[in-house]
Amino acid sequence: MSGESWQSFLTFGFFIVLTFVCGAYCLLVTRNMIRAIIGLELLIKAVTLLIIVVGHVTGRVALTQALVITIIVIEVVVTVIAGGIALRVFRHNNSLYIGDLNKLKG
Amino acid sequence: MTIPHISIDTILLFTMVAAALWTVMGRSLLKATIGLAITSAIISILMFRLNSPLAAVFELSVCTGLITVVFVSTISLTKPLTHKEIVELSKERHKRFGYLPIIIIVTAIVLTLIKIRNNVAVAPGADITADVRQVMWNIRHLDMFGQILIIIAGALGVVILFEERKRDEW
Amino acid sequence: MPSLLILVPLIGLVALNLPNKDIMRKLAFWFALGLFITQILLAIQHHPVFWNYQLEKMDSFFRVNFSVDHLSFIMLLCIGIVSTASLLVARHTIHDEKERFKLINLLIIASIGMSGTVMTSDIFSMYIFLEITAIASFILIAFEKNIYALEGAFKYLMLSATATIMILTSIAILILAAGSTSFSDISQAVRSPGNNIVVVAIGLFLCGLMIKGGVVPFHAWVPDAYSAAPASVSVLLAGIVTKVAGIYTLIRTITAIFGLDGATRSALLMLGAISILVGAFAALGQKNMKRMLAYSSISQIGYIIIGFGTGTFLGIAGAVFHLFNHSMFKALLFVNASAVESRLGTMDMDKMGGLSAKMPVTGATSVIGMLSAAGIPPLSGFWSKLMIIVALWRSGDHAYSIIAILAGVVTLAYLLIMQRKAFFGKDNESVSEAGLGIKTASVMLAGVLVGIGISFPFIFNRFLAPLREIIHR
Amino acid sequence: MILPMVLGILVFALRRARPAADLCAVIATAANLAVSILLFKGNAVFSRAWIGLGFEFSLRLYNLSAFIILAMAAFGFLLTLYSVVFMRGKSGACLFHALVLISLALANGAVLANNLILMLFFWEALGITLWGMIAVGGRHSFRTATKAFIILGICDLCLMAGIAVCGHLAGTLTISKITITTGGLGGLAFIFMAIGAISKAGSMPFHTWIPDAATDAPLPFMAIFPGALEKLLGIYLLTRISLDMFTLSPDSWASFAMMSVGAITLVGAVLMALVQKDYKRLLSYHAISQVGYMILGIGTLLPVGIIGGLFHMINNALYKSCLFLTGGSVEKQTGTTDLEKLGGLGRMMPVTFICFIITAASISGVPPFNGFFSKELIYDGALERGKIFYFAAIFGSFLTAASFLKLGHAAFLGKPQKEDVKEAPVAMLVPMIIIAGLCILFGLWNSLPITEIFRPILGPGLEGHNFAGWPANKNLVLVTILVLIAAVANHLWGFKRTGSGLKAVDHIHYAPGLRTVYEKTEKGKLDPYNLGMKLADVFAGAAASCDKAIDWIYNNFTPSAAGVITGSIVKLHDGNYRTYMLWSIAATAIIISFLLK
Repeated sequence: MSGESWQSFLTFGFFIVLTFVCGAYCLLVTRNMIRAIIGLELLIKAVTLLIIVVGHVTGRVALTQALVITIIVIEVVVTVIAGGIALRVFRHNNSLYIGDLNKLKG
Repeated sequence: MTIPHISIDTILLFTMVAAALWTVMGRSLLKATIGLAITSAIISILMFRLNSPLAAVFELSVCTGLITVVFVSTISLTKPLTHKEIVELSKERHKRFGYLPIIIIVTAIVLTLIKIRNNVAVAPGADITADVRQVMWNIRHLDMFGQILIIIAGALGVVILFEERKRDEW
Repeated sequence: MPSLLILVPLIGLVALNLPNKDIMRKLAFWFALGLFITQILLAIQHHPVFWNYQLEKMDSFFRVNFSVDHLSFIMLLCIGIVSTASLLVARHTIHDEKERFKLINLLIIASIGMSGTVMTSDIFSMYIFLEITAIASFILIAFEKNIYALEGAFKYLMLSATATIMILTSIAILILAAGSTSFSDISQAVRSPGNNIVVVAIGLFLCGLMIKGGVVPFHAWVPDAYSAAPASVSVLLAGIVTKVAGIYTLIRTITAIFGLDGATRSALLMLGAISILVGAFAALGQKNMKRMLAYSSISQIGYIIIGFGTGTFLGIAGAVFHLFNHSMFKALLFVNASAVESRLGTMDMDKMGGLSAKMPVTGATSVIGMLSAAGIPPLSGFWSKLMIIVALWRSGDHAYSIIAILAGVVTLAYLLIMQRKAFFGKDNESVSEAGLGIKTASVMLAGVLVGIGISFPFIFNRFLAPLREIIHR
Repeated sequence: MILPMVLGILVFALRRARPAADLCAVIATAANLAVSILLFKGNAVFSRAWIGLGFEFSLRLYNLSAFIILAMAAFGFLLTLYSVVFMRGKSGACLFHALVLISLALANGAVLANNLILMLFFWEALGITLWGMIAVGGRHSFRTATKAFIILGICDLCLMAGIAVCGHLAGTLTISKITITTGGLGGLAFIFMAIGAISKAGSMPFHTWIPDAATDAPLPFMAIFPGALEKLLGIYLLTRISLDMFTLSPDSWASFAMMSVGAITLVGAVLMALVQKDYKRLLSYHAISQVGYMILGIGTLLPVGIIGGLFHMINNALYKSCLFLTGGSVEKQTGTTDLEKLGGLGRMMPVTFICFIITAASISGVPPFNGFFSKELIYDGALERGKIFYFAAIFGSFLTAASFLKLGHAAFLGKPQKEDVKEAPVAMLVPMIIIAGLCILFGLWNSLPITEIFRPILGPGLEGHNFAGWPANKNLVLVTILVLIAAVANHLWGFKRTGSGLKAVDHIHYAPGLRTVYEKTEKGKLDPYNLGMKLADVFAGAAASCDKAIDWIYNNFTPSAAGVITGSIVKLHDGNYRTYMLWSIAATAIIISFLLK
């Protein structure tokens, strides 16, 4: 791989890792279900960007675009279902507090 | 890693991380959603710059548009917090999320120290200049079937999860 | 023509959801049953005409690199049997026809997802099919919409999404290294040593799969999801979903792509041993029948991983065979659990007792399932455990083989506890035998266990010996 | 060749209809007996490649295994006949018969197997049927069954480990091809396999489940399993490993170890037996004690000892099962086996009483019954190896006689505690009579089993020796008879003192400190004896506390240790997905860094 594209990959990778850290921290620390889902979204976005970058530096833009489109579709469905579950939980508990979600344990 | 060069890309990326940070640390859920939308928009600009216009359009329309709508509607369906609660929560939140910027800075420093050798050799591919639609329809049409299935599953999920039952269960 | 296994259910699924729903609702069960049984038959026969023939038209349109080998056959068989069992249970546990229709739809989607996973030879397609299965599973777990179901589904969703992100990151790096997503291309690119970023990718990929498969310490969602899901869904989940989504994919990707080098090998052995022990001991302390079975699942998955970790033919064949057996007996035990649940309305084992007198079929089959799980000869579970232990011993991992043997005692202990609390002991009045469908399912699975146990040499030669090819590729 | 029959038995066994099952059980065992008679004296090897992993499905029939199979078939038949009557009307009878048949089939398999893995397979499966049979007994028996299963399971694990080491050393798992010396790893393998064998036979310290099972399990179980089948199997395996698989010399540590285990078992268990107040429990301790003789005999590794051990094995199976059967008859007719509530049954159950007398005389080694001859052979062997073993054996014999005098006295003589007790049904008497008859037959005509069966096992090298007939060493006989007379005297003395047959030997148990001093002064002559008895009391106490300690390990320690581990693992799962996610991410980080190394 040429040094230039490797350099650009590293630049993007640097920031993508930072975004990963943001999302993971959000997932681990938050106490609100919706915010947890938002954290998940951030992670997925970082991954999509990573795939596009990889496509760019390897010259396989068409392939990665196709993949990313599929990923986005899947991501939307997952998000909708997660949102639906959150909504249902809210109906039951009247809160989105994650601490309430530990009835199954042991 | 070496310290990245300053360019439009770098600025955009920096804004992206800032937006992500704001998303996570934002006080209310609505602000977080807006932050997510901004992050998403920046990512789609980056995709344009990386010669991936179709993915960028998709990202812009679906993620910035559709998902934001989903979140906003979910949030509006759940009970809004009172002002007092928000104030109390935000105090606590500062404690919990205050560490995030520090962690990010530390990660950044660690990353600049790591050296990754460039010994990834990519075999020259045939589809470098191929068109996206061609790739999607000719090579990756299995993915299209997958998408159809996932959308059906999602539709069923929406029907099941959002449907109100007559008798209220515990 | 293997693509028909994806295409026909898909078309059927669309047709079922067309207007004029009343007829379709009645038809759905039989359609699904037909599909699953066809799949079983095709997988047993593995007739070359079906599997190798390329339809002229389809060839150009459906140029998917499905590659079906003997490992896929075993998994397809497994998927067919467990889906059938799950379908039969669903017929008798969900009484609202509308609800059942939706559940059957999702069952079909999940089984398409799984069939696709085991047939594909493209890493991204594998991801998509995994995701299809996973999404169908989220909805299925949350199906009853009570708070436990939602909690279980949410935990599964969160951990599964984490796994997804790991897998996608890994795929991105693999594309960087190989420029393609097919197994063969990646396998060529990956095997040059000294490439740290690729090693990271491999690690991420394997860990993602282990989350989906429920290997300790990635396992914690498993008991919650299994115990919260409705009866038929827990049969499907425990029986096959995690096995295909986590373990099959692990075996496939390692044998076809990453290769089993020393570090991976010792990591697998270690994780397998931890899984065996943690799962078995945690199962010992459970009061809820389904949770106990779920932890038992984790422990059995440990056996599969540890057997696979040996890297020898005997170990891998034992692992695959145990995977199959485990699907069967765990599905059987969950079918019986659902029979009990449908009659008693509880899974708390302290409230059960004396059920084998009132539910003779359930009691007898669960004894068979239990003995098979504990590895008692001549049931099928014995053979696979034996193969794994012998393989461990031969490959020089004596300590692991001793762990595997000793954990067998714990396995027997918790299963005996379950058996005694639920099926023996004091009488429980006013309980009747479970419905016909559930009985059929449990008798079918018990028959498989006994039959395979007795005809083991035949099974070995016919189904397991050809697995040599996946190692020496 | 024998396999179809095994399968046939299995099929029979699974039939559930009640009256039919009884019939089936009898027919199946009769068929088994017939086939094994036909096969007796046969010599065949049946072998087939098996699952392509280097294992062979091979069965081997030769004189020892053929004999064992014949013996098992005979016992199976007689005891099934007995248990059909005994179990009539009890819950779980069908299941019990089915399990007996399956066990019989499995035991056949274990004896015939010529491949260690195959043998292990049958061996382990026997554990399950054993568990099932004890569990049939009722509420309490579940615990006992589990205990038995755990003990045997652990011993089977030892056996498995031994087999693994054997296979490693010998490079083959075919029994007839293995020859290993007992150095280093070989010694380890020998210890493991011997543990597996003697635990099956019920030797100390793996015995604790047997007395418990005696009170909880159905009685025919006791007659079949600890009484006959398990002894046959365990001693068979012990013979196989010490004669065929391992090359042992009479001076080796292995021999010494086996003899020590045998001596300790026979004395320890008989001391425990002496103080029992329950018919079945008493017998069960004797079942353990007699194993000691066999292990002692085989452990000498001298031809005379081995033949004595094997002969004792079959004799023990005969009289011990018959004794259990008399116990069963008593239980069936009176409803209790507590010796304090029994008495004077001799008049009301004459046949049972006679059978009891014959078998009790056998077990105590009274000439001319079979037990006498086998014990003499063992004494001979033991004396040659060391005086201490001989004394232990003689001492055991003394205590055995004493305890049987007590038992017979308490149960069959004395004042009747219950009126109108009838003799047991014919179907229960027939097996007892046959077995008692065999006891006499094997005693009077002992050349039949010895020359026909046991000598060929040892093969050539025994020319000029004829172990049949009256023992050669007349001094030994004299000592034995003296000991027996001493036992009778002891009993009479005790009876006079306490006035009760049951308490006739209590002085051994209760030998108290104060009275000892008193007796010392009054009866100076009996002083050494009393001291000996006191010592015996200490030993008995030690044996009892040892027993309790082992019990505690099985009953309390293991579960509580497991409980702690389980509890902490369960506590770790706190139900919060963030914890779980943290585990996952941390584990991923660890694994990746491990892979990067």
